[in-house]
Amino acid sequence: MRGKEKIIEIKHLTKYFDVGNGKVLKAVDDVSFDIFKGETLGLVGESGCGKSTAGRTIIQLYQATSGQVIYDGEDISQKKSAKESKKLKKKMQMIYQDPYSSLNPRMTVHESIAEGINNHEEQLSQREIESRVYGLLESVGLTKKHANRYPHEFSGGQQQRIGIARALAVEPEFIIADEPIAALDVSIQAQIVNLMQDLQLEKNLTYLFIAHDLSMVKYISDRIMVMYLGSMIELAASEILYDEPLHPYTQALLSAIPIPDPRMERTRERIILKGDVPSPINPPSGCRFRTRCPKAMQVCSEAVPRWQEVSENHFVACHLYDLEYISLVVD
Amino acid sequence: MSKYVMIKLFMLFTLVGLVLTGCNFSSSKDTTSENDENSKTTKAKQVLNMVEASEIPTMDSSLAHDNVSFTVLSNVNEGLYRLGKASEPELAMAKDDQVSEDGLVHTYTIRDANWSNGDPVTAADFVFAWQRVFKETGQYGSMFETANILNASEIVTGEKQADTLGVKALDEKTLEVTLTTPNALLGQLLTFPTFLPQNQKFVESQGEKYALEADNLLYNGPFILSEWKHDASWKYQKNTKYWDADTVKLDEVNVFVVKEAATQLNLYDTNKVDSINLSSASVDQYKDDKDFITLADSEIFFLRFNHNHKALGNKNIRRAIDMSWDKQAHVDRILNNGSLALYGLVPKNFSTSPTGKDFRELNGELNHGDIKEAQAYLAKGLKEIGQDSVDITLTVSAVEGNDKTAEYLKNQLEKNLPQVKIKLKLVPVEQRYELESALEYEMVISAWGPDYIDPMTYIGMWVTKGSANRMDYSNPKYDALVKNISSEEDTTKRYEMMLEAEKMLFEDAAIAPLYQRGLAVLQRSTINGLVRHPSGPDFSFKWTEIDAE
Amino acid sequence: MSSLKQEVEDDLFVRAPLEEKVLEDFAEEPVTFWNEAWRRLKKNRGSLLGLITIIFLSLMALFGPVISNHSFDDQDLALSNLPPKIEGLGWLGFDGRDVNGKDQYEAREVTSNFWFGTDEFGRDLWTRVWKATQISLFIAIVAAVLDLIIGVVYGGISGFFGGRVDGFLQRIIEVLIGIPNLIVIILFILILEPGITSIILAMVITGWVGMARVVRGQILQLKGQEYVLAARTLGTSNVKIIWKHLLPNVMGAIIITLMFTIPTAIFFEAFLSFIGLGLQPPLASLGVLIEDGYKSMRFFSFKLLFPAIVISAVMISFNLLGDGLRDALDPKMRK
Amino acid sequence: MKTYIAKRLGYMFITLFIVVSITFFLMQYLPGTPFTNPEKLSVEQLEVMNEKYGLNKPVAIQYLNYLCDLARGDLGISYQYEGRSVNEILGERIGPSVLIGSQALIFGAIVGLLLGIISALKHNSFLDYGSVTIAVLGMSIPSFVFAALLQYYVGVKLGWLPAALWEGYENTIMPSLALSVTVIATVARFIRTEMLEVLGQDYIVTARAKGLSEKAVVFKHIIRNAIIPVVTMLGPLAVAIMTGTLVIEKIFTVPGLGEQFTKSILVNDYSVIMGVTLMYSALFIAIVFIVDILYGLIDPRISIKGEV
Repeated sequence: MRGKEKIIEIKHLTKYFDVGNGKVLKAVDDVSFDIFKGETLGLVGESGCGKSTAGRTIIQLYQATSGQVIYDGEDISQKKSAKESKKLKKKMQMIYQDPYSSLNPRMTVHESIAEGINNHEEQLSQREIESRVYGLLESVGLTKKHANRYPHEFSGGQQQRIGIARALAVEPEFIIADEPIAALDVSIQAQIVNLMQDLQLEKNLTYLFIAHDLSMVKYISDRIMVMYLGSMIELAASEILYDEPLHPYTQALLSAIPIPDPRMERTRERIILKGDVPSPINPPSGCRFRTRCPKAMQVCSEAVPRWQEVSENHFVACHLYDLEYISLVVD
Repeated sequence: MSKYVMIKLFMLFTLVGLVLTGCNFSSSKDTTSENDENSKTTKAKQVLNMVEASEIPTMDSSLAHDNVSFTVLSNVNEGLYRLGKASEPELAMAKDDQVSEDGLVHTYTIRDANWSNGDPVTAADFVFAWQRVFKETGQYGSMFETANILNASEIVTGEKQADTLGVKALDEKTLEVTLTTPNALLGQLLTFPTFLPQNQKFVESQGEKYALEADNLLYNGPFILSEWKHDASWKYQKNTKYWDADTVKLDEVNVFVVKEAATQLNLYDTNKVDSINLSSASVDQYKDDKDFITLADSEIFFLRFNHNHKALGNKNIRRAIDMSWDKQAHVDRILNNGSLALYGLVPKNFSTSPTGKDFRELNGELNHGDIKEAQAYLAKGLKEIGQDSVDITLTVSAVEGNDKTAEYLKNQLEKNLPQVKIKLKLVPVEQRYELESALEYEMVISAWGPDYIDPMTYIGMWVTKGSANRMDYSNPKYDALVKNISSEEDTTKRYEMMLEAEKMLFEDAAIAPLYQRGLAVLQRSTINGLVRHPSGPDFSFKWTEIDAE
Repeated sequence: MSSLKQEVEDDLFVRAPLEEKVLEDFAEEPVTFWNEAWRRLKKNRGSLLGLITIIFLSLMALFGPVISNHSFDDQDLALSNLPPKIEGLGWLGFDGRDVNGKDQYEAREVTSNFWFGTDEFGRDLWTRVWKATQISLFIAIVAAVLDLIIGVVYGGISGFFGGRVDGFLQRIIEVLIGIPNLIVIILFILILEPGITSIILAMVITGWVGMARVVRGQILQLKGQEYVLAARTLGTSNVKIIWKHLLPNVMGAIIITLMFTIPTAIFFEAFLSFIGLGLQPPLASLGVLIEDGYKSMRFFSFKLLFPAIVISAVMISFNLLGDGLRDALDPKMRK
Repeated sequence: MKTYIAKRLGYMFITLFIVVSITFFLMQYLPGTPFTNPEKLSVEQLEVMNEKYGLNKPVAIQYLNYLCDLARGDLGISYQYEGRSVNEILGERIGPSVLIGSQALIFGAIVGLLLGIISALKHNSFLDYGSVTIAVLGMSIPSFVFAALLQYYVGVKLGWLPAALWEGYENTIMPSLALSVTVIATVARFIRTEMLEVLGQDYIVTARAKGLSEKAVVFKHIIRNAIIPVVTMLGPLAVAIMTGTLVIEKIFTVPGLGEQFTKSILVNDYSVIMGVTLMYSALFIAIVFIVDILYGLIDPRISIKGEV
């Protein structure tokens, strides 16, 4: 991956929601990272940690509160003319979690897939669109016989395939997959992941793969980023993250993954986190994880840990690995 | 948790409901049911149960302006005169009535009678009450004008103060009333509840509360109001201190406020009440019942024409409209409640001439023609105004089944007079009055109930610019005649003149009479001497007695 | 791809090719949403009955007055208050006898039969009942459609734009629902000239709020649906999103609400007639006829009976159909 | 929660203010005068009367005067019943309305619950169809038709209960019954649907699987969970009852608010119309408010937030 060209740069991205009464929900708080062309970046965290919000803010479904999203060297978080934003939308697409609710029940498969083509390539004739749709259907493992059917006639896996075909219809470069397999049966999950991988190779796609489950992400991702309560926790290449997780939260998450070997499973030490995830409306001071962190220190409640590269390409936000603080503690 | 909330709610609702209503239940509700059982014994219980369609609007005689108030007031109070069994005026609080030779000054001697609190009824009570009508801007201040009482007109228009009214207490028991011109009708008018006395000391002590509840009133009539539950019922009890208490037989009269005719009938059928008016819809079921009677009332219904309207300003067209429809079928089939077809202004059985004949009988049926005649008049009228056809809007309000009358009229007129098209405009009754006063109508179904028992209460309506005219009808000859009637002292001549006036009005076809209201009544045959009056109060209970069955 | 992935793939992620046979499971024809709803509706006997009744009543309202030879305003006092009589249905009570068992047709030598009897003007009640049904349905449907238009626009704007617009519009609604609508309706009718238009207007003045709330709620819910988000990321314009994604999906809720608004409007109209705020005669709605019939129900019970049966049938069938449609159209009930 | 209540109270106040204003200005357009028997009033006398009641003043002044009086809790003087204050009239009338209304609500809710529960538990049985029929008929037959039949058959033909009047407790039964028909129908239907839904829920299956007795399942799980949403219906039901009182009270001669309202609108008694409208709105708003709070208390799943 090294030295690859950045397709997207996220700088200090912040998204707050106003929940009334002057209260603010800090869904995404000062997040920065890059995604390289052709890679798959896994984004992991418990539900409610802001990973979906981050995805939606990147793709401009939400207006960022502050920060920048730079795509191909161009800041897309600024207001754009209709034409420009349309062009951008063509480059970025999204695959959704619930395959059923991501398809309009009143539209045929053909209509759903053709929608994006219609929006961006008005010059195409009906026949051309049709052949494009058939091609897309075939590339996701369906046939043109499916085109005139309605979403509810399909199984979940098939629906997700349609969702993928729809995203591919506008020939994007970058796809955000928001827990695309979470709602599917395990046997189907593999099919979809395989399909996505094949498509990635075939069409040279870049993925931001959002998931709450580390095991699946490890399989598909080149690099993995962990989020907790709207903040970044750790970012590293997947094998590094798995082998040497630094942040206590990442360690806890990893320890929860079942291991197929029963003997190892029995002897392994599980890190059980205490308490619940605090409310994002009123997050803890300092390090947001400190209320549940088995290694919490005095300093954790006082200062927000810095996001720093502790080893090559391995970023973490934790006082344990901050030399300045460690020296303070030692003193 | 939810269970507790539910139970608490339940208790709260019930409690609130009971507390709020507890006080509204009567303590003596069982009197009526006992009455049913006892009615078979030899001596009937002297209790009468009546219905009334509305609550008593006011018990203050200075303000009273409707039949319900009038009825209650004249049964619990008494003025100088009261309406007798045959609705003729008879001396009541006045023991005697001395008239000066020029007929302008009446001197009344007040009878030895007491208010229900023991105070004697004095001449000053009358002076106070009569002046109070003006001070409180009662609606019937005009009654003093009709009675020709000195300065009444000036006080109504605000030129003079109320205390200049021509009424004086010479001493405690002598009242002197001065008139501007002699008035043959004075005795008749004095039965009107506006002329009732009021005890000054009591009225003033009650302040704003006066007449609001049964306890805030004094009585000098045959009954006292012993209970008044607003909007639900009221109860009369025999006034033992009444000067003529021996005549009064009834111990108690209960009146219930029931608006729905169907409900009234149900109450009659369940023996809760003893006399009701039937709606036309129920008449067929009861017309062979022994308790069924029909009575002619003296309220008249008629078409007012806007005399400024191009077509309706034409006498012949108006006459054509009057003649073109079947009045008899209307009262027999549509109203079906004892109403009478009317071919004149003054209703039947209302006024008797000095020679003992009914006014209606003397003048006969005016403008009673057939359809052919009507069509001829219409053709003539249309030619005169130079039109082939005429569109008329008929304004009507849905009271007393007048909406039905209008439906029938529309159908009849359009069928019998093909050149006429009628559009109905149904308005609330209040709006009808307003439209009438402002002359914003073409043709309207109006009603008029008499204020006193003399044909003048109808004839006087139509003078030019009269407040009851409301249709810009103007005939100088008619105006002159009416003026002469008012000052004519010879009763025979006066009657002749009134007959003449009515004929004149119909010569002009000024209005088109529709019908004289009748009442279809269901009343227990054991009730004797329940007197109904054509004007003012509806009933007098003074002479009523319940017979044993 | 890294070697690590290859390892895991073998045991965890076996490539499972799409089974080709799934295609055979599909029905002959593509099942549209409405196909499916109709299929569900047909299974529900109650609502099917309701639908048939509504169609029947509507046909009667249109053609009933024409079948008999009488106009709804033909008066003939010689024929007044005739009891219902149908040849051959005497055993059902259509024998022309009044409460006292007297054959009025014989007594008055009337030769033609009046199926529902006549009123006091001698007008044919069959004709009047169906004419009244026509008018009542007309009032109710027009009022419901106006409610729908205002409600959809208002609720749609409120739900779609959200934020401050929604906040503002919702404040207005919050105040409006605090006003007892019947009272407002009555006051408006008193002020406007009585007639069909006034009744409709008065009912619409407060009636649209319900529809607006339903539509807003639905739009708010749908707006967050992933297919709407997907449409946005595909660059679909707002207008298209509203027309192609939101409205078709709100349609079900709108139709259901409509099915319940119509009987409510009919009921309201009847109610207004009953307290004396009805139509201009000689027009009659079911409410007017019921009010008339109520007055004479003891002796001429047929005057109350027929309009009461028709109004109940209208209410029942709309309610049944509404229930059925709710089951058929409710997305919750679908897979 | 506190801020929520405060906010809601604020809205209630605004709503009432708007109701007052709307009604006041509608009153100005009501055709006719508020004086009874104006047939006999001459133009001059009408002016005198207008002067007496301050009706000749500019509308804005009248409006301000009304608001001032209202702030002091004074609803004015009736035109129809000379000298009687609207406060007093309403005070007398609210009791009977609340009594028959709450009786109808309670009785209707209980019967409706029973019918709904039976209907759901014996789904698709004869009992179910019977209950459904009752419910559908109850919704379909106008309450005034039902009231008329009740009065005639129970009151007159059978003589079991007084046909009308307001004299004792037995007089409240028939009007309450007539009013409760809609309540029974609505509640029964609602409960039935709600229960059928609950019956299919996983936790019911679990409860049965745990070996809980059928009785326990029905009472502890099904009914409890089905009843909670009924609270939300209290608002609409209260409205239906209020609507019903307008005619039911007239038919049974109950001296309540509804009867007063229908009477007052026919004679243009401005101040009473205003008073009753205000009273109705206040009652209505209060009920909606209480229902919302209750629902928040009863259903643990719903928490009241400041957010709407």
